[in-house]
Amino acid sequence: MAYYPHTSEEIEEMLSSLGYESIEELFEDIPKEARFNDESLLNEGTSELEVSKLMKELSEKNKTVDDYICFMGGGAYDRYIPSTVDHVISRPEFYTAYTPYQPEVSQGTLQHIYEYQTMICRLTGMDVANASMYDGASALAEAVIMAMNVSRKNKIVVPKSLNPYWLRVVKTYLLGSDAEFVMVEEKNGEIDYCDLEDKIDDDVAAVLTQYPNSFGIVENLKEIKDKFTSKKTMFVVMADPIALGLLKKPGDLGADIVVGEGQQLGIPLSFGGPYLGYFAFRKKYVRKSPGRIIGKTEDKEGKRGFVMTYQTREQHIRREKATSNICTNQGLMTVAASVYMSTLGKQGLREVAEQSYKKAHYLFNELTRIDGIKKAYPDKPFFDEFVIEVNTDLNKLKYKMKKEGYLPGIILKHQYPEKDNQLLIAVTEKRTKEEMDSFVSKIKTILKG
Amino acid sequence: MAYYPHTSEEIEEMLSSLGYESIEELFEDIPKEARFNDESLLNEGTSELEVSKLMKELSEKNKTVDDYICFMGGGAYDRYIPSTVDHVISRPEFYTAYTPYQPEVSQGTLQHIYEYQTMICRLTGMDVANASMYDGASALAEAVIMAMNVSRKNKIVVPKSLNPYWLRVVKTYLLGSDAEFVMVEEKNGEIDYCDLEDKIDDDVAAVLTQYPNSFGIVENLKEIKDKFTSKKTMFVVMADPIALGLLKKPGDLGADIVVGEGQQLGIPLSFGGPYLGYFAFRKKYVRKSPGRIIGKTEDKEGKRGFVMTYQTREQHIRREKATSNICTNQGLMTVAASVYMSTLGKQGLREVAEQSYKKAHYLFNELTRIDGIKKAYPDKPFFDEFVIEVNTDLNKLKYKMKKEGYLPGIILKHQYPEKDNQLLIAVTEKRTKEEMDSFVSKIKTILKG
Amino acid sequence: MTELIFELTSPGRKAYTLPDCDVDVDYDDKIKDFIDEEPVNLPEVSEQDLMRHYVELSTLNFHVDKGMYPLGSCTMKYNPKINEDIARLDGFSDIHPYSADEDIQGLLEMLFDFEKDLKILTGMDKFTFQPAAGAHGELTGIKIFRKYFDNKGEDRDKIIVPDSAHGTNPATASMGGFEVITIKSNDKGCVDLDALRDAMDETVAGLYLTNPNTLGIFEEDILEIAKIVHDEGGLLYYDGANLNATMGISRPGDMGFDIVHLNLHKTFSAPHGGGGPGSGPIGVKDFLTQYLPVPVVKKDDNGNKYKLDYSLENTIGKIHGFFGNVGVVVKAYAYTKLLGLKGLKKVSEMACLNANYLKDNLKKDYYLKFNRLCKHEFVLSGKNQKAENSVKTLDIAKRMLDFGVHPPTVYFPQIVDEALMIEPTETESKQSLDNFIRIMKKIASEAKNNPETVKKAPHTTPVKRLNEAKAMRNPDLKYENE
Amino acid sequence: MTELIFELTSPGRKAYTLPDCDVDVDYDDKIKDFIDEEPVNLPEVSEQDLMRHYVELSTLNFHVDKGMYPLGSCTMKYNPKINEDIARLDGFSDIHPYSADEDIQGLLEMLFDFEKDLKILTGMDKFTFQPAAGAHGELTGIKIFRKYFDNKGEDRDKIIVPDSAHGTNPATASMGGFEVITIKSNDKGCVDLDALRDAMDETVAGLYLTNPNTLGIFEEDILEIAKIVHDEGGLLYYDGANLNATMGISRPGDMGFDIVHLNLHKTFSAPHGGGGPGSGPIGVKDFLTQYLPVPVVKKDDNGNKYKLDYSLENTIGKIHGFFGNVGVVVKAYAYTKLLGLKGLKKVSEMACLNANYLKDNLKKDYYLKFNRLCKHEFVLSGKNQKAENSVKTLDIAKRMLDFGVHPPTVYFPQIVDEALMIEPTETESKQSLDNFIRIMKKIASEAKNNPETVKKAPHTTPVKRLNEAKAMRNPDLKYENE
Repeated sequence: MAYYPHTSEEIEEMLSSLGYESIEELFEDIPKEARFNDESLLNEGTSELEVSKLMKELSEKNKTVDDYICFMGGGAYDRYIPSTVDHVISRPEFYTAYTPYQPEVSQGTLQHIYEYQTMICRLTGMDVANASMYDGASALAEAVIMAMNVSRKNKIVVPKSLNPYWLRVVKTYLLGSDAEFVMVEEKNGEIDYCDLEDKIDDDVAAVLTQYPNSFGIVENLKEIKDKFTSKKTMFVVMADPIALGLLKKPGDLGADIVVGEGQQLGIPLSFGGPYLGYFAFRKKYVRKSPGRIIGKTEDKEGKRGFVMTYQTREQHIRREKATSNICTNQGLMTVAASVYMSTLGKQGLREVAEQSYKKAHYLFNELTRIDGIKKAYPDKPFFDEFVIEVNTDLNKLKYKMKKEGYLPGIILKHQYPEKDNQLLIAVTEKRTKEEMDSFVSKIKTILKG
Repeated sequence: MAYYPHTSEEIEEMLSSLGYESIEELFEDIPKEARFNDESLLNEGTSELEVSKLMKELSEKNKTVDDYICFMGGGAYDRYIPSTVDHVISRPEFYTAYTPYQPEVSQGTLQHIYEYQTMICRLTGMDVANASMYDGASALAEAVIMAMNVSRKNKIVVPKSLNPYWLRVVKTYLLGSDAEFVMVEEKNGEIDYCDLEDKIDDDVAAVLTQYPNSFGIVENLKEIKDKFTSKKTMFVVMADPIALGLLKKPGDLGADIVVGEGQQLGIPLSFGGPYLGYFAFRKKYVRKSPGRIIGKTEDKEGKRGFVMTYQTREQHIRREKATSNICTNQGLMTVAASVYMSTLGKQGLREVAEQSYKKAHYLFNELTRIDGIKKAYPDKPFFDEFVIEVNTDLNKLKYKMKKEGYLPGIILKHQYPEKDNQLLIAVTEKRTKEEMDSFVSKIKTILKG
Repeated sequence: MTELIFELTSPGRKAYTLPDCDVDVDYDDKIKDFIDEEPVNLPEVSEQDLMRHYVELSTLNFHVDKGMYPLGSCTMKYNPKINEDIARLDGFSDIHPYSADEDIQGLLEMLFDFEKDLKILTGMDKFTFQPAAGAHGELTGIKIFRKYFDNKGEDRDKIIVPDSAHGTNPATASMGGFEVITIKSNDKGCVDLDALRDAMDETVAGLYLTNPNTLGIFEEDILEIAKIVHDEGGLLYYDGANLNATMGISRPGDMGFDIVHLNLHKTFSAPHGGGGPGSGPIGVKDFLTQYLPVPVVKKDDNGNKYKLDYSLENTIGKIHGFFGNVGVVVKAYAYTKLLGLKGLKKVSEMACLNANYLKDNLKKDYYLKFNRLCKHEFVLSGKNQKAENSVKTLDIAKRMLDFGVHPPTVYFPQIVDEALMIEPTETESKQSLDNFIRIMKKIASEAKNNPETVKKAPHTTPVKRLNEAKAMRNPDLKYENE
Repeated sequence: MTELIFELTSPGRKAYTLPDCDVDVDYDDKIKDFIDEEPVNLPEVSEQDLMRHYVELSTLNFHVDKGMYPLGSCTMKYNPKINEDIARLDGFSDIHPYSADEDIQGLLEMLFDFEKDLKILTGMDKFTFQPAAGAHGELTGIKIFRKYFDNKGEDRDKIIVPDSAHGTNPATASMGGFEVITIKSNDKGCVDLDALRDAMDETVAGLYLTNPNTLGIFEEDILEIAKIVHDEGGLLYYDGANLNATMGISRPGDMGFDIVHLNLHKTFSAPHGGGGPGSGPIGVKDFLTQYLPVPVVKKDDNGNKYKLDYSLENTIGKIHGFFGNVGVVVKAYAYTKLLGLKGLKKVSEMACLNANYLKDNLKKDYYLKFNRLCKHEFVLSGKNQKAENSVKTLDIAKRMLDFGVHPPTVYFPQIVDEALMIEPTETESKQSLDNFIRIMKKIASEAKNNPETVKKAPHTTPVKRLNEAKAMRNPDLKYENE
């Protein structure tokens, strides 16, 4: 398929109006040595019908969360997405638009982001949210950079109970900076408070905490915050947005920056992207924040309208003085998240969170009754993801469970080499009792022999 | 899911503003004896997630033309639908709109139908097209009624080579009228000209012809028209719209009314509906035509605009003087057809028709080389559907071929009890040589053993 | 002014691709004479031009996702998005109509189950899903009337239709070869029993009725009406356009109706598509099941499999080329599962609440001929505005366009002068109703104080008031500039 | 004025349903203290209200399916509809990111095959699809710079960026901990070789460049530029924003670039989504493959299966929480298959033809600083209009909105006063280009004859010119009326 519309007559006509005889003349400024000449390497196009077929075939070589009953989480979750979401984001008015550089003809995008910012603030308990970052991990990285800029310090305190993959992204972002990462030990599945006290001092730019953490356990933010020795130290919380439907807001517990992975807000799994990173913080830091922010204003006739604001921070103005080079957001994904949050609304998000909690605890109870399975962190509160310790080779168990049609969870050893036999299991509102019961009975059978 | 938005407080408030205390009071005008009281019969609703699951399960119990390689036609065809079609018809601006009663806010629907009418006229070679009928069969029935009204005669001449299912619809439509159906024999797969001459006389309201006919054979419209004895007799042609991409237009060969099944114009198979019946005719009959017609006009500032015209014919005005009770069209399906015709365009429709012709003839040649298969109507021209005679039990053959993954065609005996061992096979542009070759080789194997 | 797609054409431009033809076949001599040398003169545009064109056209439309659409008798309720997704599942959209029963078990199961729900909802005994619209259902019904009496050897050639009936009713009767007898409504807006008794005799096939009627008034004497018709051997036909008023509250079957049609695109939330496709299944009482069009869905003898049954003894035949607008039925079924029959009852309750709320709030501003409890709709009149300031109902309707709501059905039913037939449906929120009330009041006030503003409306639409007379006088029904 | 969704809220209203909770579990004591008593104060609306709200918002946007969008450096080409369908196939959209390799063979095959095409197209040796946007690709690149030189034990702390560069380039350099050295362009609009030679030494890590540059001019001395940088041990980074100009004609790899990023949402037709998601894969020369972020896609040893490989020796680590915006990559891949690399070459030819055609037709009306052959874009200046009638480029841009086309990128690149950076892309038809020319000429004439009309523009948009200063002065960044 060619999406260039010109007929050969039109090409002819346009060229001759320019005084050229051939298309080649348009490229005569390119030195011969820099020209590409091996036409034989260029393959032919294919018809839409054939490409559809090809792509369908490729897609069918992948196994989806419809093929498996999914108990896998670890930052990406198989949740129910209301039908409204795709009906909104498949409107070309949203998906084919660009960055709202011309606010007069971009009020749809701008007002929507203002609403999105509001919802994120309400979710997190923060004052300001930006228009989103690439994903949760990059949002966390940008939060660390922002914390360093605000505090003018360089020590970053990270509990081991924070997702190691995401931490790895943070470290990549900080390559070449003077950031110094200080790890805090884990104890019983949560941050080790003694170690935290040891590691924290007045030189700390930021303390990071995942909420719930990478074992599903709800960290005690208030207690962590209490260990801070300097007012300049920023408390950066990376929070699960569905958990925030039930749990106290990080903003009410002392967080200065709250970020998170927004996939759960109506975005399909899509092998990890596109997702969105939400990014919220206290008002006083607004001039240090990365990304774009939309603000309310009025037009010259006094009518309400919205614009990109704090534009001096936009990279295309600041250039080398910028502290972040991000110049997009995950625009369309924020539409998805807004439609999700508006569809579920106040009651619905609570209900999703409640059902996830209840179902996870049901499964936890059932599983940990099985011989050979025990609670990894029995006395800690968790939300909808938990760790069990299984007295078996987890790789084999996983293989067998997949054959039975289940994605049984994440083997923690891959992220935490010291954690043998631990399986991280996520339960969302989509899972039914029936699915969980048969999951339990299959595991039981396999463990028996 | 409830799509009624009122909260119980709002219901309360509204009721009390009306002076009522309960919803029941709104129904106190309904006599007790006419009330429904057995609440126990009323089932509960289900969540969106569960209904999605249920419907997906039901849908997966059906076998589609993706599960089979389809050589079945008979009026509904497995054709390539360009991606543009669904992207247009899934816009709520089109699908949630109503009949364009208020033209000032319905120019999208109205202009589109004007364009659709133009395309249908160009396709058929007629002067006027209406905004569409329910499907091809009902369009044919309405054409017969219109012919009777125009000619003030009641004899309808129908060749046996016209799809018997569709004829059955025509007859149902004419139940209670004084229409008299006169059948013309078939000879060698096409209309029997001698019999036609015998049956035609000055009392004939209409001669019907399918183009190509129900055996896939291209009837000679000109020759048929030459047999007409009265100028008042209407020549009603039911034409395959894809064949019209290649064949001469019925309008150029003497047709007075051209109708057809529009499914092939970008509409999915959907087990037979929603499709659309297109309906076109010569200008002089415009006041006798059923359905709605859109006309161009201007607004009071002289700007071009479109309106429903010949509204006196709309049933809601004519009431008992109406000759048709149709008061909708297949609105959204005409959008699909227009987008299809615009996407393929002048060259594309020709190419679809050409490829269909060529592939059908390729398969015809390959199949009729097999021992035990012969050409049913060897000396007749066909377009993309043809009949073979197979020396076997067709029901068994069909069963075996389906197990191999093919829908091998339609057994003609169901429609034509006198036609033993005849299989009607359709080939569209979607079929590949590879598919056809393996189809041939599978049939060969089955016939051998 | 939006260009016509033909005006965007540039010869040779393409929006399509097709696979290369992989067989090497030429036209044979038999076909050559039939081939048209010139391809059909369809548009030639790029995909981008095409999408921009249709997107632009779409923006010129009013639609349910834009605002309130209180068209009386049309039930322009919200069309749930999930239905659109479901109808597009391959397993529904990609089935060939001549598929064998064993290949469409899911579909048949759905039809069978839907029929069960509809039977409970209507009190009827058997359904067919073949009619492609309400009027198509009516047509099916009238053919059953015809065949039924023919079979009984009774020569009945008349149908009674109230003067408040939908226009399709008399049109349908006439398509069935019946003479139409119109009977007047009484001063309560209902069927006049005496007039009915006078009209009803052994030459009358039956009565077409909708209940609540087009005034939104429930025919309180429905049982007596049914008795009058049945006593003379006639049949009672229920026009389902107004079913949204009484689901789970009063069933046509219990009222005495023998045949009913439903409008899945009204009551059951399938979208209207700019005028179609609809779906108008009909249900009949037991004694008429043998007259239904074929095929019907059955469970086979051992109750495991579903099949299409063509064996109805007195079938009127086929009414659709295939089996009706199945894709529309899928949406209506999903909707019914979502709400449940309980939810449908609530639908009717809310629809009636909304209508009465509007009526009560507007009756001071517009003349209300029948000031009584209404069901899902009611009819106001602009006759005072016309008399006092020469502001016609059409003007009022056009003025509404300026405020972003669609006007009601106007000039219908014909028994109310300058009628405004208002059906808010249950999906409008109280805020939306209050907004509508505000607009109607504002227009009533404008009609008094600034009538020219109303008479010249609309002012803000993509085109201004269109010259319909010109369209009739100089018919331009297709683009000629080839 | 469109209401905010919070203003539509009515407490207790719902647009959702969920299955009933089918387990009977209570909150345990451990969690109780952590539970927030009050649910999050999200909107409470009906599905109808919600859809109307977002549909209305959508209609306030300009977008590619509405009209021409000639934003320089943004490549706002048509987004084929088929791509949207493909990306929504379950087999792509419903895969968990932690799926095992054997469960994602189709996806990995696609990435592997796409990489093959991109390697041919760019002349690079290895790609990663992890960066989620162009700037993210740049960031990945700068980290590779950093790690590469750290590994070599070279202490280079500067990056050279031309004054015509995209703003992301210096921002990125600074995020890599490098000091930015800006070098001036010469009078042909290209890198000044002497300035480059002066700046380049063993403390410089390399040069960020786009070619053609932001003036749309091909850097004719590219080979010499590469030599200068490489001779001093530096690396050459290619900003792929302008790749749409030279596909199949000149490859960054052949020009001497060591790292390139591509913008799949520009060059490869994935939609921009109102600001994202994008996808910015980067490709490197062989000697840098060990520095790429992990994982990369490989075929396993016997060549039958695909796998994700985490074993890169000097990897900079991970740059995305998972594996990048795979859903965007799917669209770009489908596009590449549709056109083939041959078609992509034609894309560049047509993009350059369109740009030159516009340039030639507008250079009399607007000042053209660099009057020479351009590639896919060119930069005009409104400085004459400003000087003569105080009509600023911003005014011209706003006036364009009244004519239904989106303005070009304005005030960039900064080396042209009152810049208008115009990139028509290949998907605009000649009619569309001619229409754009007509509009630009009309505005030029208005600027002379009726400057106030231009200065007060826009006149026809949903809102008029907005007060950006107020937004800064009184920041209102969320709806407070809880």
